[in-house]
Amino acid sequence: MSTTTAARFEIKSRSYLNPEGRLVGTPPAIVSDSDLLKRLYRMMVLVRTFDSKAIALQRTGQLGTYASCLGHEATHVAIGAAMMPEDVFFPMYREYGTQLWRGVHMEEILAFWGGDERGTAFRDQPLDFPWAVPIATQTLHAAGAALAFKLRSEKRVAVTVIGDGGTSQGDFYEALNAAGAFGLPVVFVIANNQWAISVPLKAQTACETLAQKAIAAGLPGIQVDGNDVLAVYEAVTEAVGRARTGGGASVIEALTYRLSDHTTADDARRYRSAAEVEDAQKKEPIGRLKRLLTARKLWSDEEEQALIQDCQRQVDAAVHAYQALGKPPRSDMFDYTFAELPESLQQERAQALAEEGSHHG
Amino acid sequence: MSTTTAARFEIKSRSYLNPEGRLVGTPPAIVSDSDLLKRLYRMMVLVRTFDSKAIALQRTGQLGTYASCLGHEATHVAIGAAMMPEDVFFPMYREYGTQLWRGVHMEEILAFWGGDERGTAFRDQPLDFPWAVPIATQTLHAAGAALAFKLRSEKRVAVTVIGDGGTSQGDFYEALNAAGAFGLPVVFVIANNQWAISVPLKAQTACETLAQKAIAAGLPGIQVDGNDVLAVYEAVTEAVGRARTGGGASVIEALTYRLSDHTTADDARRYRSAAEVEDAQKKEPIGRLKRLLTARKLWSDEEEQALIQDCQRQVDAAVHAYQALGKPPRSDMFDYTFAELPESLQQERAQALAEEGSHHG
Amino acid sequence: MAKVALVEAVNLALARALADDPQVVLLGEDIGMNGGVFRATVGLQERFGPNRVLDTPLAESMIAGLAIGMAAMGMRPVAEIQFSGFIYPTIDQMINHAGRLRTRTRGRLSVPMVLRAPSGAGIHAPEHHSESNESLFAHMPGIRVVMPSSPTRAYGLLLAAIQDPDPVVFFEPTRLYRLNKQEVEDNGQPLPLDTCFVLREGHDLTFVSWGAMLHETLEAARLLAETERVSAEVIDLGTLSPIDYETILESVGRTGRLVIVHEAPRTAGLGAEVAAEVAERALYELEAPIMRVTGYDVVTPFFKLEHDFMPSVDRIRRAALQVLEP
Amino acid sequence: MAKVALVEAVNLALARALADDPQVVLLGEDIGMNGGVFRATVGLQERFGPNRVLDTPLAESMIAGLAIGMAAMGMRPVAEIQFSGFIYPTIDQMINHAGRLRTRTRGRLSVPMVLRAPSGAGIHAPEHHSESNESLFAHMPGIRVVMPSSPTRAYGLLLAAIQDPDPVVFFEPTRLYRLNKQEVEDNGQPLPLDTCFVLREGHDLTFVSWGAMLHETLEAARLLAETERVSAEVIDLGTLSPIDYETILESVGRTGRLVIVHEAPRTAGLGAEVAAEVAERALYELEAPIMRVTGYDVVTPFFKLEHDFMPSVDRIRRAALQVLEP
Ligand SMILES: Cc1ncc(C[n+]2csc(CCOP(=O)(O)OP(=O)(O)O)c2C)c(N)n1
Ligand SMILES: Cc1ncc(C[n+]2csc(CCOP(=O)(O)OP(=O)(O)O)c2C)c(N)n1
Ligand SMILES: [Mg+2]
Ligand SMILES: [Mg+2]
Repeated sequence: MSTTTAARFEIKSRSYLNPEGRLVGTPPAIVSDSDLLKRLYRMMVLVRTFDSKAIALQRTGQLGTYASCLGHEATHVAIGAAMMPEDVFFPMYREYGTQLWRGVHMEEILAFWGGDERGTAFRDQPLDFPWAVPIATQTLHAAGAALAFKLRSEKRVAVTVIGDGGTSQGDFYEALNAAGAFGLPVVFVIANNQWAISVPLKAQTACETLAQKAIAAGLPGIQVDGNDVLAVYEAVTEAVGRARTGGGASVIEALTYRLSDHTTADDARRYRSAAEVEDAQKKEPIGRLKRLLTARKLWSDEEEQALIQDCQRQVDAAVHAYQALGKPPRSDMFDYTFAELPESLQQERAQALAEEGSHHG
Repeated sequence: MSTTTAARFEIKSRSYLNPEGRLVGTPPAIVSDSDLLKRLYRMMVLVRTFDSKAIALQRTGQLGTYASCLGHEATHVAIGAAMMPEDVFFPMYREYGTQLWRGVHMEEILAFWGGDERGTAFRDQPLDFPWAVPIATQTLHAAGAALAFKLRSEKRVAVTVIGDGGTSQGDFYEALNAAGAFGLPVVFVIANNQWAISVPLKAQTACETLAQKAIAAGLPGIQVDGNDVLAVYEAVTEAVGRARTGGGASVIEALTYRLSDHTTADDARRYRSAAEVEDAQKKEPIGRLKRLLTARKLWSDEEEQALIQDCQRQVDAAVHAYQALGKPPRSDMFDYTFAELPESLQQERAQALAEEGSHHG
Repeated sequence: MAKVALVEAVNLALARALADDPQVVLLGEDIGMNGGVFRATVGLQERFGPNRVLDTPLAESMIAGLAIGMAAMGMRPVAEIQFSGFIYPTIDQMINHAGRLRTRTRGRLSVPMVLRAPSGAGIHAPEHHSESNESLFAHMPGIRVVMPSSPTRAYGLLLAAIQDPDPVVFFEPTRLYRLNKQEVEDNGQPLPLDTCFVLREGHDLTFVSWGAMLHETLEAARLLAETERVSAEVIDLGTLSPIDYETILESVGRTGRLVIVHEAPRTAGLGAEVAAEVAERALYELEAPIMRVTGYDVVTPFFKLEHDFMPSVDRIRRAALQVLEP
Repeated sequence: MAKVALVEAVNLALARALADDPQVVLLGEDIGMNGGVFRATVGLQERFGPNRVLDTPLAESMIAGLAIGMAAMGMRPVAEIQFSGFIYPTIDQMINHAGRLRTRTRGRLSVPMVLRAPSGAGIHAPEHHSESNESLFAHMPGIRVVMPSSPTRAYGLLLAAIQDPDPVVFFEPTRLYRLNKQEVEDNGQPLPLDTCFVLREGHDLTFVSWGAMLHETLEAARLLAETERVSAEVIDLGTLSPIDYETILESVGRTGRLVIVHEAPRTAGLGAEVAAEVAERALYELEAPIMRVTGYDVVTPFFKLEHDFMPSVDRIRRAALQVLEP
């Protein structure tokens, strides 16, 4: 025969909790785990409280440029919830929901954006990577960690998040391909928030879905409603489970929307319409989960009030801790460059400290 | 609905001329163009004659490391034939069939592998890029050239070739994605010869086909029998035509086999079985085209004899021209670094020439 | 003639080049409707259209590679890298192709592209946004490296870079983007790429610096004159590769003392190159050791410590006093 | 004790490290069944299995990135880059991550990886296979750069690089891979990464060089002694970053003359760094200009001209005579 079919692929898309907070189709098991649903909700509210406070700090000159996670809460928090403590997370730069779930502290996040390396020490989360600002580079670290797990026969999984813009980078593709070729326990979550700063998805790629990027590496790819915490949780749980049991890597595209400016240094009104944002606002993740909880009588106004107060308190405490940090010692700049400071750096260090001692810096 | 289908893809595979030289299915129009068929055949024989001579030169210390194209002749020659003169070709390093078709001279190819930049001057082919040894980098140049054509509304197409190993590089993927995003007139041909030096395809990627890499960029991808000159010619002609008329980029995976060592510096017996090579030998492209021509009474033993002699004569002439080249002047090393030599380089140049004049180099 | 800041001078030069030469095309991330994250390309897409000012997908190796292909086909692409720490993926394309397509085609093809990139610390930016990496590019044959230190020079040098028949990496010191305004005549006149600029004449010692550090260097020179009666010559390298050594050697020949100031880490920084060349060609004219005042050999710290990393006016002044010690 | 060539010494060190530490894993292109294109890893996959010696897909940024992830999880990956011109895609991962994961986690995570790569010309190799790019890596904070110049040093320095808690870029001069054999005791003993090696003692002038150029430098020193009665000290930098200046300064303090020899292009080459530091710290001890004998500022030519590009024994000798002129 002259023409045959060499391969066929299908990208599925999943969504259970619609913007109105109603369940559609057959929801996954998690829907009956009320405790987990409430924990997810609480964390989503906490992270949003934190987020708006961080923006306020930046606006008042108390923080550097800050990347908001507004609108991404379901995706980020569900990833954290679906991972095991011994797994390792490789973030980009706005996955505070995942990080808080895994034990990173709010004051550490603030310190990072406040220009202070001490924010990367993660005192209660020794395993996870710090933020990766150079887009897509972290996906290779995740694949590398997964390779270590596989070679050492550890039942651990590396999970990484990348943006829609990030999927255009060669590193992302190289990571996917390596994950496929080596059969690695790694999960790639694409947080498709429709924009890479000012570049809309359709200018980023000719692809209809980003999940289909998986096909180029021979990996399974799936699309989920990234504002539906149930769908994200289910997809990541499945992917992490598969990875842990030797089933290899997968790609999850979580469809969400960046409701904020790209960072506080950005003004999104320059390049996108208010109407589009308003529309996206209607699909945001926290309201819909609250509606589900409320409808199921799992959540009351009193609980909501208590939660808001609790979040506020936690955020305030974090802000105080951050503000109390002060400036790190000048010597810090040298002391983490190598395990042991080489001779030439000892000299530079001594000189720098001596100069600090003298009256001008 | 909770689960929907977001996208579906299919990779087709085409083959018309089977290893026995018999036509299968409905062959493309080119099959009735006897002249073209004969031109293709002649070029395939010429390039194979050249190839074995080049290997002989290397073995006798008259050439540096050389990358043979043995087994790739149908793919390479068909690409050349399907392109227009005003199109631009971006080779990797073994597409002599394409290059000879487009006016590159055999002595230029020899000069390149003989360590002489003058081989890259392409005196009768001013447009095409020289060989790209850093794997996959050329695919971005092709996309860039296509972008220039598009922006200037020129009806020209960029065509590039990459290997199976090359498809693992980020640059390749970035080129595909750019081609999709900008809708560029570029054709990516993957010469899948099953090996990247010692790395077999299955260790390179988990993909079932390499054509499916196209899906990650939203491009059409197709697989063809790369040893079937009809199938390659048809696919490239279609793709080039589509690109020329505003239809954008495409990816063609040509399935072939590297019958030789990777280069003359390699010994493939270290990593692959003789049986595998023997098997592949049965599917090589030149014999099958000859069988078709013979069966159709388009080719006689006399013509074959004449062709062999003619090829031998041409190759010998090229070898003589190459051998007569001698060493380039030392000044050449400087003179093409910038359009005009900066002061500091003028000094280095003068010094280098003065030292050459003095008794030791 | 309006007073403009450095970033506006860049914008003026880009607009001028777009207007004068239809082969000039800008490409980069967020340079179109958004006008660039530093606003260097603001208004240009509106004015010249989306076929002249292109937003690209997010991939730096791609940006460099596309520009090479375009340039080889006769265009004059001016590509923007968004922040200094994201230029590294271009290195392979720049060193393996941009800098050598001319030589590896015996002059048949060439790469008249410009790669614009921000450079340096001091603006309280996030991680990876404050690097100085000019020395990596200065080591690449076939590539010019340029860094302006004022609006006028930004305008003239950028025009020259765009008109240059070979690849130019053009670093823009972000700290100077809005620091001072200057009258810039938008006259389409390029400045030469083969000469340093003497920003201040003097006879006691020579400062060589480039980019944003000239700000501190000039201030140090002013203070030295004011408080120590030291007359310092200040040379702006301008084109960092190939270097115009004549100007430097002539100056050091007069002053006998050289202090080099740059922000990048010390080891294998470009200051070493200047010092080495002077130590070879003018050793007998030197009356004191050549000093380098540079960033330390550490990762550019997050912004709380960035000023502890960058050479301060005081460090520069003290180095000068040290080489002036009898 | 067998006499082995440099490439065999590399193989011995790799085997030793694989045997001694289960966290050591080799990865790279064609290093497994094929044993590496230069045969540096021959027999290792057979001996240690495919979980210790991994053939990777063809992607250098990936190789570096995977190694970083593995190293951060406590492994000791030793990654091979196949030829010198293909190391550039690793630069982003090396400078933005490998060299700074320790500082950007306050010591919580670290990257004890080795990136092995061939270096230099002189073996009649194809285009892009003959580059010398050590200076780019020497400019990166948090990364050690090492280049051995003999089988013994290759063995000891590679073991040290693998044991080092921080990233090391380990350049192997391909021209020396099979040039000379030496007795190498496979005793698992690392050599220090914080010191130069004095290969020849002398009192008239100091040569500083590294990698394959030491071959020509030692030959020049021998000729100078034989025909000119000049006693030249020859220092092998060994670890190119951070540099051990004590040894160099001590030597220049005695000889008063310094000639630096390297193969990489001159501008912003690592020779500049050595010259600059000496010109700052030992100017008053210098009795002659510091000379650099280097590759020219051109693209490494195809092999017909590679010996015209590389410093020859004669160029080195003449530079020495020049600094010795009264
Ligand atoms: C390699 C690199 N290039 C450019 C940037 C500048 N930059 C920061 S975020 C961003 C857009 C990222 O978009 P996306 O991947 O969709 O993630 P999002 O910010 O939307 O979550 C860009 C271009 C960067 N950080 N790294
Ligand atoms: C960036 C880069 N890395 C490594 C190499 C060394 N190398 C040359 S050819 C080759 C294998 C290429 O395999 P493939 O892409 O399948 O092409 P083929 O040689 O089989 O035609 C390798 C690894 C290179 N030339 N460039
Ligand atoms: Mg996005
Ligand atoms: Mg192949």
